[in-house]
Amino acid sequence: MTDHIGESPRTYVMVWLTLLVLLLVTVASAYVPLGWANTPLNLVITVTQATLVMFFSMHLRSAHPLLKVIAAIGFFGIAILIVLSLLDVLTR
Amino acid sequence: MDHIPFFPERASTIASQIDGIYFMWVALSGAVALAIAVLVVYFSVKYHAGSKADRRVTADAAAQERRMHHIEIAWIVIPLVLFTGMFAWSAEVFYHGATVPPDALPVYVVGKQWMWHLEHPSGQREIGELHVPVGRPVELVMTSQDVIHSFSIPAFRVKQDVLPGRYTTLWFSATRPGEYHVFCTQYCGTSHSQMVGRVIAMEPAAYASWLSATAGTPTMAARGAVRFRQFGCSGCHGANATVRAPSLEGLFGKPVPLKDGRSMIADERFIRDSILLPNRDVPAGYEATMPSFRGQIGEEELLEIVEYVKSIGNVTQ
Amino acid sequence: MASGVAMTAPQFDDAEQQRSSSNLGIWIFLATEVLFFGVLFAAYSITRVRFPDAFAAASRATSVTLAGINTAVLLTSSLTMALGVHAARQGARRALVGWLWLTVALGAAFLVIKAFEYRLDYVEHLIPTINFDHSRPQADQVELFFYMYFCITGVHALHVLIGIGCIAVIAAMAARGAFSPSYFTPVDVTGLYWHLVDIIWLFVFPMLYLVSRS
Amino acid sequence: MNSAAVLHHDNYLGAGATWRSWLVTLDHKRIGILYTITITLLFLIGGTAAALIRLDLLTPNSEVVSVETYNKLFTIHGVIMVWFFLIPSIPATLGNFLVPMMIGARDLAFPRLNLASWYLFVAGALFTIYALVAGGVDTGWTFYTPFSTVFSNSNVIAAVTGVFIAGFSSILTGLNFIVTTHQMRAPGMTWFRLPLFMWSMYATSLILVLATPVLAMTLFLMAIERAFHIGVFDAALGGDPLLFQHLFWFYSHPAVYIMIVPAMGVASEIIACFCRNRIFGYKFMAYSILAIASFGFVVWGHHMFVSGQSAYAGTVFSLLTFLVSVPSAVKVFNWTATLYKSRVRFDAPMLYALGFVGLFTIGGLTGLFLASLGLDVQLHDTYFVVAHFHYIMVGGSVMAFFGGLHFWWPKITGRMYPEGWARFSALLTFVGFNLTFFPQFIVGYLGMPRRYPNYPAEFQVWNVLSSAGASILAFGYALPLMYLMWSLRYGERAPANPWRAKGLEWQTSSPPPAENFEKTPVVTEEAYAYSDAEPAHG
Repeated sequence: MTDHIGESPRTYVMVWLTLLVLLLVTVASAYVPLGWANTPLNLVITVTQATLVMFFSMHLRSAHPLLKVIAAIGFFGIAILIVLSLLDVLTR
Repeated sequence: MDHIPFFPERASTIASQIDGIYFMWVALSGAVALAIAVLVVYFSVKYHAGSKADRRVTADAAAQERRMHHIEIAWIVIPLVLFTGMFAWSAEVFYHGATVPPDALPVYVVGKQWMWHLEHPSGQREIGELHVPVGRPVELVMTSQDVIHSFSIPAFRVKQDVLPGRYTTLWFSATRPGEYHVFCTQYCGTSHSQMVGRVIAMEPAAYASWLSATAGTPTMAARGAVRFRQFGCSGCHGANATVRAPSLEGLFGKPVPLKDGRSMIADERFIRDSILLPNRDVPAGYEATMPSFRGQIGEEELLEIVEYVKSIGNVTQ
Repeated sequence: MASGVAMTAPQFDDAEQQRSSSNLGIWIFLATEVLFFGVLFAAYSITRVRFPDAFAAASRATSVTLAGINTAVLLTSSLTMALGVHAARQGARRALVGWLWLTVALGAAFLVIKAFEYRLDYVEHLIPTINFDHSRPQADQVELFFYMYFCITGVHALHVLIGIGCIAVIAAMAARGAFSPSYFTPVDVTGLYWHLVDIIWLFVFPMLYLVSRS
Repeated sequence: MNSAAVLHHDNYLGAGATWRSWLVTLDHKRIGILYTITITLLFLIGGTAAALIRLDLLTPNSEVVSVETYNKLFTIHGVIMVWFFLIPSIPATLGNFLVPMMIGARDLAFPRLNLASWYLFVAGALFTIYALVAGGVDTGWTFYTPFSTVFSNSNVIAAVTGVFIAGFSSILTGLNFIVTTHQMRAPGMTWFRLPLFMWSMYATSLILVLATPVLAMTLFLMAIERAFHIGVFDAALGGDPLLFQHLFWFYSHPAVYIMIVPAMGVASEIIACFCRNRIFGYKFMAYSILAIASFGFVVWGHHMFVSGQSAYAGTVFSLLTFLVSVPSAVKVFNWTATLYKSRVRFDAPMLYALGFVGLFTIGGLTGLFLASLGLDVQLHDTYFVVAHFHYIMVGGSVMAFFGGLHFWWPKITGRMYPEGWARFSALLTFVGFNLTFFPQFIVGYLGMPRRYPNYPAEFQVWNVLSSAGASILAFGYALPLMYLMWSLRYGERAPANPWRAKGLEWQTSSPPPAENFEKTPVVTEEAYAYSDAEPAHG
């Protein structure tokens, strides 16, 4: 279940640099007038960042599939909560 | 007590439709419950531990397995089909109940702990009582001054929560003259169970004479017109206004294009929100300069202004 | 335990079973954390959908600079934590202790910057019920934004604080030689928690600070 | 098997009788007993409130208690029964005792966490009882805003703090069970050899873990809003009171499955054992438990059909609700089919289990009435709803809980309960229950709203019937309490496997040794491998 090996320090540093670059991109993109697309773009970048942290820093990449499911299930639950609540709020 | 009631009075057009679904479920679930009970009893007797019933099963395990799968799939699919049908039927009735007929007679309702305040467009105000004509759709436009209430008339099979900060509506068309219970069905505090009232459904002629007997107060729209000046609305929205604000004549029920490209229908809710949250949905061509009247205006005054805007909306139609 | 050898609890067959149980347990716990914060995000999102303009205006009143720096600080602390876990796996005790204290320092820096940010909010009269300025346009809805802002960042800061405490304890244990390459589950588990706190912030940042900056 | 003859000090009960040995125990079996004692006390509090409610409803005008007191009584009843009795009932007592035993483990994966769960539960219960007794709470168990945040003058914050704390107990128990099920199964115990009770515990744990955080945070937001007079549920600021209802029911609908799914597991064990038959459609039963647990998360809006929720959302939630009812129907059919070509015996656990099937069937079928959009308009917030969920939670869950308690009583205590009294109280409960709650369906369709101490006189006859039934039901619940206590001392000593049941928990002595099994069992056959050739038990 947990036979993760971990990553090399080099990988951690690379991931960290990527995360910082993505941070700059997301901040910069927020100042570009894209209309409705700003927020989705920010969220896509955030999800990418979160995935990087989970896959590398949290060793999910080499983890048992069960852990991947559990890692996703919380986000999935919240997605259901938000989507079905919005279904009401937006169609009232 | 002269008789034991098994079934509520049926006094509106939608009541029989809802009863139809009810009886269908009573029949279906009665049949299912009975079938299960009969089977349980039958098996219990036949296969009682000491009995000599035939318990042999086929030696062919695969055939046995297949047969079981067929049974399982049958009792997944049959309920599914049945449920889908019942869903469609009950949804259809629900939509019928949720769609207010255009010719409905409006009555405005404000719920507060622990009474119902009702106001007719022609000016009559009632507390805990609602006079309505038989044979004509009546629309209740409802809001709450404090907590969530719910307006329920079991004999009409209607019920709708009444929320603070928002208008909800329900409609019915009474079919039988009489007096019927009104209950608050959303728990609202200490005297929740005393927040009751009655609907008095009357023959059209009797209703007309009730109207004229209780006439004399100014109409809601007239009172709304007074409020309209009193709160200073006319200063900007009136005929002689110098400030650039949208004219409200002929507005009601029409689509309003908004500054951000959306479009909304100018219904009761829109008018209410425009008074209390004026900067949220700004009409195209205007600036967000109107102050909010939140906290300065009571629910009943607000409804009178809505009715006034409604009345000048219909004038130019 | 000081020898750094795992004590297998009696209910487990072996150290491996114990380790994978802890790992599974912490991941389930992290899923519940996601749901905790998710409620706040749901409440925020649904209110924002109803008042997009007010929320946009409110978001522009937050300090994107401080929050941006804070994001970088937290990402860096995540790196130091990951390197700490790596050191634990290698059995490098000094490096482990060093990385852990560095993580604590970065976490503390995050909280200090956060405090400056809150002070700024106070100066600008943005704190609901305490000194909120009701003269601004759509004040009620802007206040709702700041209510959610303080709920979300406050609960997050609490998690950072708890994380700092845990890491400090782990660092002290590590200094005493409590861990070895065959047993460092507490380091691993604390690390996972810390990364999750980081991930939550990755969502907080754009959702609260980057609304309608253009 | 002669292990019944083990010496007293060899079993887990003999490991020490001091208070300390119980209060710091890490043994899942003892923690299960701690829970049993705690929730029994809480059940008595909730039950007393129910008795007073039924007494007051004998007459149309609230004559026994004031309306304020009535409102506090139904709040006490709801809060205690939901969070401090039903939710922990089967999982924390029987579940705690049986989960490790059924999979052949020595304990749960995290025994300390398990004990911590119990302490959290007690702390939460004390908080809430304090709130309910010191002045009381009058919001109802649903805590709807803005009543709870702005208008109620009662101890709302203390009460929800208790619920909040108890929520962590739920989460930790669920987490513990999930990890245990994944990690601690004995050799040969594959997923599809798990008894259905294990499947039900696993599914329940998933719900506990995934839903409870949402409740905790929602109540947190609500308490903040009450304390600081600002929040997103407050319509006066443009907030949305329906948002609270969405968040609340996102938890509270799955919470219903936390209460009923374990009961399904218990019933499956008992029915299989007393039919001496494999559960019909075992895999379908396992899948349907998982289906119920997961679909349960997308149906919450059916509590809000007349709340002001949009009609579109209502439609979607109604359809999804019908879908979740299919697996429940499948379960009822499968239990019935298990009787086919079986060798049924009617010991008390079986009577309880059959009672469960009957009451759950009625509860489930009336749920379909409520899922129907148009019809729900008439039924919502009436006694029809009250009757429906009592059929599920009390008729279903409590019936199964009592059945399970009798079934595993010999294993837990090493003593047999008195069979005659047990059969009698099973029947009494069934009759009393139906008399109490069936009239409420009728008075509900007539339109009688819930939470009404005063009601129109024409509803009285049904209320009198219901209160009469409640007094019978009270006996049905009080009797087992008495004779089970009696049996602790005077009951016949139980053999290791009095029911000749399958399942690992029956392969060890009664009561089991502290480490459950002398040596880790190896599983070689499927669950419920009752063989036809066995002679009937005399």
